[in-house]
Amino acid sequence: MIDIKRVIYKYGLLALFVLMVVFFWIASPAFGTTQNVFVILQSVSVTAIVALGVTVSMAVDGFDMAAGSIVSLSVMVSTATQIYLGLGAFPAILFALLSGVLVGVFTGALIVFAKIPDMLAALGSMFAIQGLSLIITAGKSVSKGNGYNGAPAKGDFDDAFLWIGSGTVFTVPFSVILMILVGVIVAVFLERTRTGRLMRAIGSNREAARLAGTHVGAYRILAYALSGLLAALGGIVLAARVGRGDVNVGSSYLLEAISAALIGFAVFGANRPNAFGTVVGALFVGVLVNGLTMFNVPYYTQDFVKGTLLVIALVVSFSKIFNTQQRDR
Amino acid sequence: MIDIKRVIYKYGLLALFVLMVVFFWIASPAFGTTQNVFVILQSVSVTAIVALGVTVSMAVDGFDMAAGSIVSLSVMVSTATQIYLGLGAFPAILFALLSGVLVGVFTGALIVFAKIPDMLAALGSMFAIQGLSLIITAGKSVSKGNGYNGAPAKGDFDDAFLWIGSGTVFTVPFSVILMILVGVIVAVFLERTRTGRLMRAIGSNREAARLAGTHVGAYRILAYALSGLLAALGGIVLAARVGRGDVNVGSSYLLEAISAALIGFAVFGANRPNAFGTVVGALFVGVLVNGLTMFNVPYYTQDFVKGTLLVIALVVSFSKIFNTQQRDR
Amino acid sequence: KTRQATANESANANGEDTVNIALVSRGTQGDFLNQWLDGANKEAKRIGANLHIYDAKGDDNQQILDVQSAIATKPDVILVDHSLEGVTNNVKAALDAGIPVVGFDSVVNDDRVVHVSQSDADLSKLITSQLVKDTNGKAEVIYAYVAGFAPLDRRNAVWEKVKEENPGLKQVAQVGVVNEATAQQTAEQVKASLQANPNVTAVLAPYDEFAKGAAQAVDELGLNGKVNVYGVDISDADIAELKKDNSPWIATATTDPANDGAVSVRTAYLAAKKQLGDTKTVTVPPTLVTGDVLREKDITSLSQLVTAFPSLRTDDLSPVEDAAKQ
Amino acid sequence: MSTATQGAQETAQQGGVGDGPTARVVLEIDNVTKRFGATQALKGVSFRVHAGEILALVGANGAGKSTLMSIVSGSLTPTSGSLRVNGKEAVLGSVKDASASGIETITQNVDDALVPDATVWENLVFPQIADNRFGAFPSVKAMRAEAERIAAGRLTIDLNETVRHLSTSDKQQVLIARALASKPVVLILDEPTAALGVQESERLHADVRRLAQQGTAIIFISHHMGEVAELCDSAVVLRDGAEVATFTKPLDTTAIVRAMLGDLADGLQHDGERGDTARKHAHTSGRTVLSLKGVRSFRNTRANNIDIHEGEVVGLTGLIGAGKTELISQIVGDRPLISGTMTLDGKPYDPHHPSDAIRAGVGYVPEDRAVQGEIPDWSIRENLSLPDLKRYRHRYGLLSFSREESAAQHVIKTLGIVGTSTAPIKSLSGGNRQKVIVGRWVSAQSKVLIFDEPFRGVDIGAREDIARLLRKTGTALVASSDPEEILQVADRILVMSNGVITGEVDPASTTADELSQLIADEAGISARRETNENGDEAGKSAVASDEELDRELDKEPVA
Ligand SMILES: Nc1ncnc2c1ncn2[C@@H]1O[C@H](COP(=O)(O)OP(=O)(O)OP(=O)(O)O)[C@@H](O)[C@H]1O
Ligand SMILES: Nc1ncnc2c1ncn2[C@@H]1O[C@H](COP(=O)(O)OP(=O)(O)OP(=O)(O)O)[C@@H](O)[C@H]1O
Ligand SMILES: [Mg+2]
Ligand SMILES: [Mg+2]
Repeated sequence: MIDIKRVIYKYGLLALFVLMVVFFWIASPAFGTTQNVFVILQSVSVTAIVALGVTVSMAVDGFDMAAGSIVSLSVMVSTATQIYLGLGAFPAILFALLSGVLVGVFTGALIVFAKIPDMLAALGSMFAIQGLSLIITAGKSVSKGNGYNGAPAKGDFDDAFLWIGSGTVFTVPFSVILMILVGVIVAVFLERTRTGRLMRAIGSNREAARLAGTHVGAYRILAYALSGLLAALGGIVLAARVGRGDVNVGSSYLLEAISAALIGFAVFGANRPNAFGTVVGALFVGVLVNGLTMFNVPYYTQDFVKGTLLVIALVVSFSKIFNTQQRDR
Repeated sequence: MIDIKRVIYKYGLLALFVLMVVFFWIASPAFGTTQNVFVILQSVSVTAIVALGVTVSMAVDGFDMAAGSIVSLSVMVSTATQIYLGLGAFPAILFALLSGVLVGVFTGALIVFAKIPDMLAALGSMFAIQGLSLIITAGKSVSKGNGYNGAPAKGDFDDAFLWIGSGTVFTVPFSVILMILVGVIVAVFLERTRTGRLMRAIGSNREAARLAGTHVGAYRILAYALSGLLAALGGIVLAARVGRGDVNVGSSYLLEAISAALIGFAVFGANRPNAFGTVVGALFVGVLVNGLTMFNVPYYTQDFVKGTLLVIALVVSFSKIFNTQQRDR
Repeated sequence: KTRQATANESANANGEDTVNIALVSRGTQGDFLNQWLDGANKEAKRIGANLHIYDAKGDDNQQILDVQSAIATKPDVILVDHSLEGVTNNVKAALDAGIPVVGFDSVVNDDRVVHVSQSDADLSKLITSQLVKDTNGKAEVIYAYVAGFAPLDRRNAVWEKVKEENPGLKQVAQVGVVNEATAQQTAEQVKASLQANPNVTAVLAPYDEFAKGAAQAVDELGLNGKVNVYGVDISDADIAELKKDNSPWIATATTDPANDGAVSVRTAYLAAKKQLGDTKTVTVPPTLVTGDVLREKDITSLSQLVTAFPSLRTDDLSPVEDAAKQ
Repeated sequence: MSTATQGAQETAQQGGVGDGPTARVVLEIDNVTKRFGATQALKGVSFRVHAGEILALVGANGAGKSTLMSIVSGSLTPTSGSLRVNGKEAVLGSVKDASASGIETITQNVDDALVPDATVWENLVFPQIADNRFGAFPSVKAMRAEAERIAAGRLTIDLNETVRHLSTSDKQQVLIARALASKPVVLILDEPTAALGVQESERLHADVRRLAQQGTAIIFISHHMGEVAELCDSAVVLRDGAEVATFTKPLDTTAIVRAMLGDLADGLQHDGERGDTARKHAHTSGRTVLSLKGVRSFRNTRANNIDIHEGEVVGLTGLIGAGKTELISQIVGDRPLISGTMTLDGKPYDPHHPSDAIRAGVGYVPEDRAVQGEIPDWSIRENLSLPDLKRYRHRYGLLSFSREESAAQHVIKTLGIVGTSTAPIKSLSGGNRQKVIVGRWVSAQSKVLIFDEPFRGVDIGAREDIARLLRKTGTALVASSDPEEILQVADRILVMSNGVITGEVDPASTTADELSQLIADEAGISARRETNENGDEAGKSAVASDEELDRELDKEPVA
């Protein structure tokens, strides 16, 4: 009896996910094709990568609200480096990643040194960075052939850069490989390395972690730096796929990334930020949108279905069944 | 010495606010006119009302991420009631407020009964409600003369309804009066009433509140219901001002409301959700945007200035000075 | 001719008082509005008008209040863009205070307002007829549309009629998302639809963000040449997209946003000078821009675009001379 | 039900309390069971409590004492069973109803019951606010007046202080004052003296006796057998969730311990008062391991010199607030050194962060287990390995779970922790949690262990286990304000008062009472000396010059 409950608690969300996949597969022949699988994976790759960063920040009991604006910044930096400055893929990627890390360190420093509460500090960063990425291009989007503020473009997108977005390795899109790679690395990092373990200790009881010899401040800053790095990586993939630097594209990725990370709490009954759950969370939403679109469900119904399913998934994972573990209050 | 630090900590943000107002006043003659003051107050009224609701949810250590979508829902419900159903201002307001309360209760129930973590539950509500308000109108905006899905409109906006958005009482816009009223009520509620005290106790230590005989679950649901009520009120003001029901207008209010409530933490060194701080937080951003517009600062620079000032305000309030209270770690 | 002459005269008569135009914008983000604003700014400089910009960042509530703020500064004319019904009361207040009001693509119900618009119906007609021509009126079509946005709704009305008139056109799917990442998320949806409907040969995306997304989807699925994208609107980034070799986005019906801004500013200027006469509407006609021509003439930016498609420039609408010549 | 339990039932029947014919049963606990998932925490417990009776509820860590009391106080719903208060069936699972029928509880973890961001006075009246006693718009004046009434003669702390800033003992005082305010029929105290010093404990005992005389029934949970024997009229012993025996006055502590621990007790020879038979005399080589020179507890008190030699367990005792924790937190790098120098193994030792201390070989168990020790969501295994994760790194810098597991198994066996290595620490009983925190240093190669109040809430058996660990590692500094505990483990006891070490005691020739007296006396003396010396601005000038202060030290450094 209790075992069944435990099973539902641990595997409820996964089961729902599998059910959904099976349903779509049976109902629509196009859904299960290799190509469509890649389409889905590609569609969630940016969200998943950003969400994995957010997961790291959550691991230290933080919350990187600036992730979306870092995506925007990274898109602007990586495209402007190539078009406005005429530099190649390597510097573009480097600058973009660097900008993400810097923002992360900045947020972390606000939290650790200026003692500003996490969400507040990240919000401050978010606003400042959102503004900054607009200033880079004077509020315009960056596109091929158009230099800064009407000046002639100094360069073009490097093919190596665009390959990140559209290249394939043995028919698998590179962005998908990247997502899986980042997922595995973050999972191993959080679960199997000393640094990851200490970060999770900080997330659960900061004071105890400190007294057990952890440099709490440094690890918290590191967590935000990593979150910034991954958000910037997400931005690079996005820019490379689109081949264009769109203003403020990142902000809509914030909510998606948060959803993915939060749904991830429920996977395997982890009830805490975890990399595998985050990727499943991102896939969950991706599969749903893809499947519903195939059935030509209008956009406004999709949102409702998405929301309702999320709620059902959460209830299955957290309610009653969950009680067996906790004191009943 | 320490006293000066305390003073900065407690009044730093307010001082910055006053400085900013004085600066704009001196620099631009148009800034200080009664009319402009009302424009600023009106421009923050919706944000402030929604933020006050979010503040109540924060008081029980929650976080009503669904507030923005409740604003949208309320806009859709109140306009659709009049245009599609041909009913008057009173039912429109009633239904809108009711919908807000219902969503709040739903979120609260998810949290209390299904034991879903606050942010996750609110996120679920948010998605579901966002979808729902689209479905109400089949994804279309509600405007004068356009009925449901191409059918003829059954009614028009009630003048009494529109008055909420544009009416004045002794030259003071009604929405401003409403904002002040809600601010005072929420402040009194949180600080002076039994219910408010218990809510804050729950926010500080849920277990202790429970052991002292508080029905924690009921109060948490109540907090979300109130948050929903105020978000819906914000939506009504918005709909009355704009005179139409636009899809998803509310989402941008979420971030603004959160900022306002969080900046409010720093006012008077409260370091916790408080109504007065929230209103000041909303005004802070409103004044800044208004002042910068007067100086014709381009929008992409405004965002950056806004962000930077927010960060400075936070640093002044939380760093070093704050340390005198806490152990330096 | 005569009207212009009077304009010059009055400007010469009191040279110091430049015309103050309060531009109350619904939002300045996004390429269209950005370039619109660029055009407006340049034109204002050229004709010697003073442009004060209010930016509501897409918030209707803010735009309404901005009109109120603008009235307080007593400008010579108020120019609103993309405003909705809500501004009507404040616009009336402005008109009552003797300040003329010009609206670009706006919904303001007052006879005294002068409307400048890029006709959505014309845009939609132009692109759909191209679609009909290319497909001979027989094709499975994916349609990108999100209801609730006035220009899109107006463009949609034309498409509904076109479908009626051409029973051979089958709309197999409707997609579309509007948020900060519209292009990206529309791309994902179009990809899903293309998977489900392999016989589709055309995507009608009457909004450039949709069109970019659709083009990306076709590109990523490698269906170039088989599926064509028909769009509306143009920007520097759109030009880059259209111009790409083998781009699925083959044609777009558009006006030049910079020209739209310029026409609006000129109209506002004339309204301030009370030189518009009875003119209550100024409509900017659209042009069909094709990738073939862009490639042929190696066009990379909007400023060059006019050389390839001179019809985009409509100096004859509300004409005003350079400040220097005035 | 086991035969042991049945036997206990019978004892309970005959036991009763011989408090005269007036003693009336106020609380009847009837066959209460509680199951947490797979754990059967209570297996059917029944007993009665009489008006005016002080009943001790004793049992080893994890026996189910707190669980039972949570049920009685309404904060947990039992799986089965019933309660009667004053003959009336009690509503189960509601704190409010329990309180209304006259049951008040002081929880084991005081932080559970206080609102940290509220003031003392607000906390004092919270139950009354919740009970709507002040109406919908409570007047601050009325609430303050009520709080002052509750605090009168009992609380010396500032009522406007935020609870977050109070010490553990002050927090407990607040809770006790609050519970007594409602004149309860039954007052439950869950290990109330674990965090109290001698004087505070004495005061509490007096309070408890007075209440009992007024007719309140008291359920008193404690691991201190001396206290139980002295204070309580009867004792109910729980073992593994079942009631195994009931005792009445005069209480035979040896028998109680035997009942508590069962077979385990045979290994212990415990007289209930002192564990000196268990203490083995130090075989110190005389080599100094940790040496503190001119180190202060507070900025304005005099410096201390302490030497800890290889193989000796040095006890540090003194009243609450004497400055033990202040001193220790400097030794372990939690706080910067106020003055003076330290050496470890002869080398200069100057930790700026707890990690420096750990790397140098100093193992530390902080005072407040829940706040400073546990990672609540983690398993026992992960909690154990936390300070020493480097040891479990193998290929590619990844952690080896198998190594971590076997280390955990070793600790669990060594300390007799009740629980599997993967069980979350929050599912353990208080004492077992403490063992886990202590267990972090079982297999570490520490040069010296610094334990601050390691015996809080630990049962006698566990105390032995921890003491054995201390002796095995050899060199240690153990702070405790409990004379009984410190006498049991220390080879040498330093008495601290007001930040200054005022004397040294040989445990072999001292009884707990003598030590208590000494601690209290020293506190009085040093308080007087403090006022004499620092009558003017002496406090400030002392900070100005360390050397000056050291010169003032007339005595030779202690030790
Ligand atoms: N919330 C819970 N979930 C699972 N098991 C629990 C929970 N609370 C208590 N237990 C288990 O119930 C048993 C009794 O615990 P309890 O806290 O009542 O012990 P105790 O007698 O108070 O011990 P101590 O003297 O250490 O405080 C223990 O085995 C404990 O692990
Ligand atoms: N002379 C003094 N100067 C400054 N603070 C003092 C002084 N005497 C006492 N205190 C206060 O008393 C407290 C001493 O606490 P500490 O935790 O070091 O005592 P302790 O002996 O460990 O007692 P406990 O049993 O409460 O842990 C500190 O909070 C400190 O603020
Ligand atoms: Mg206990
Ligand atoms: Mg201490």
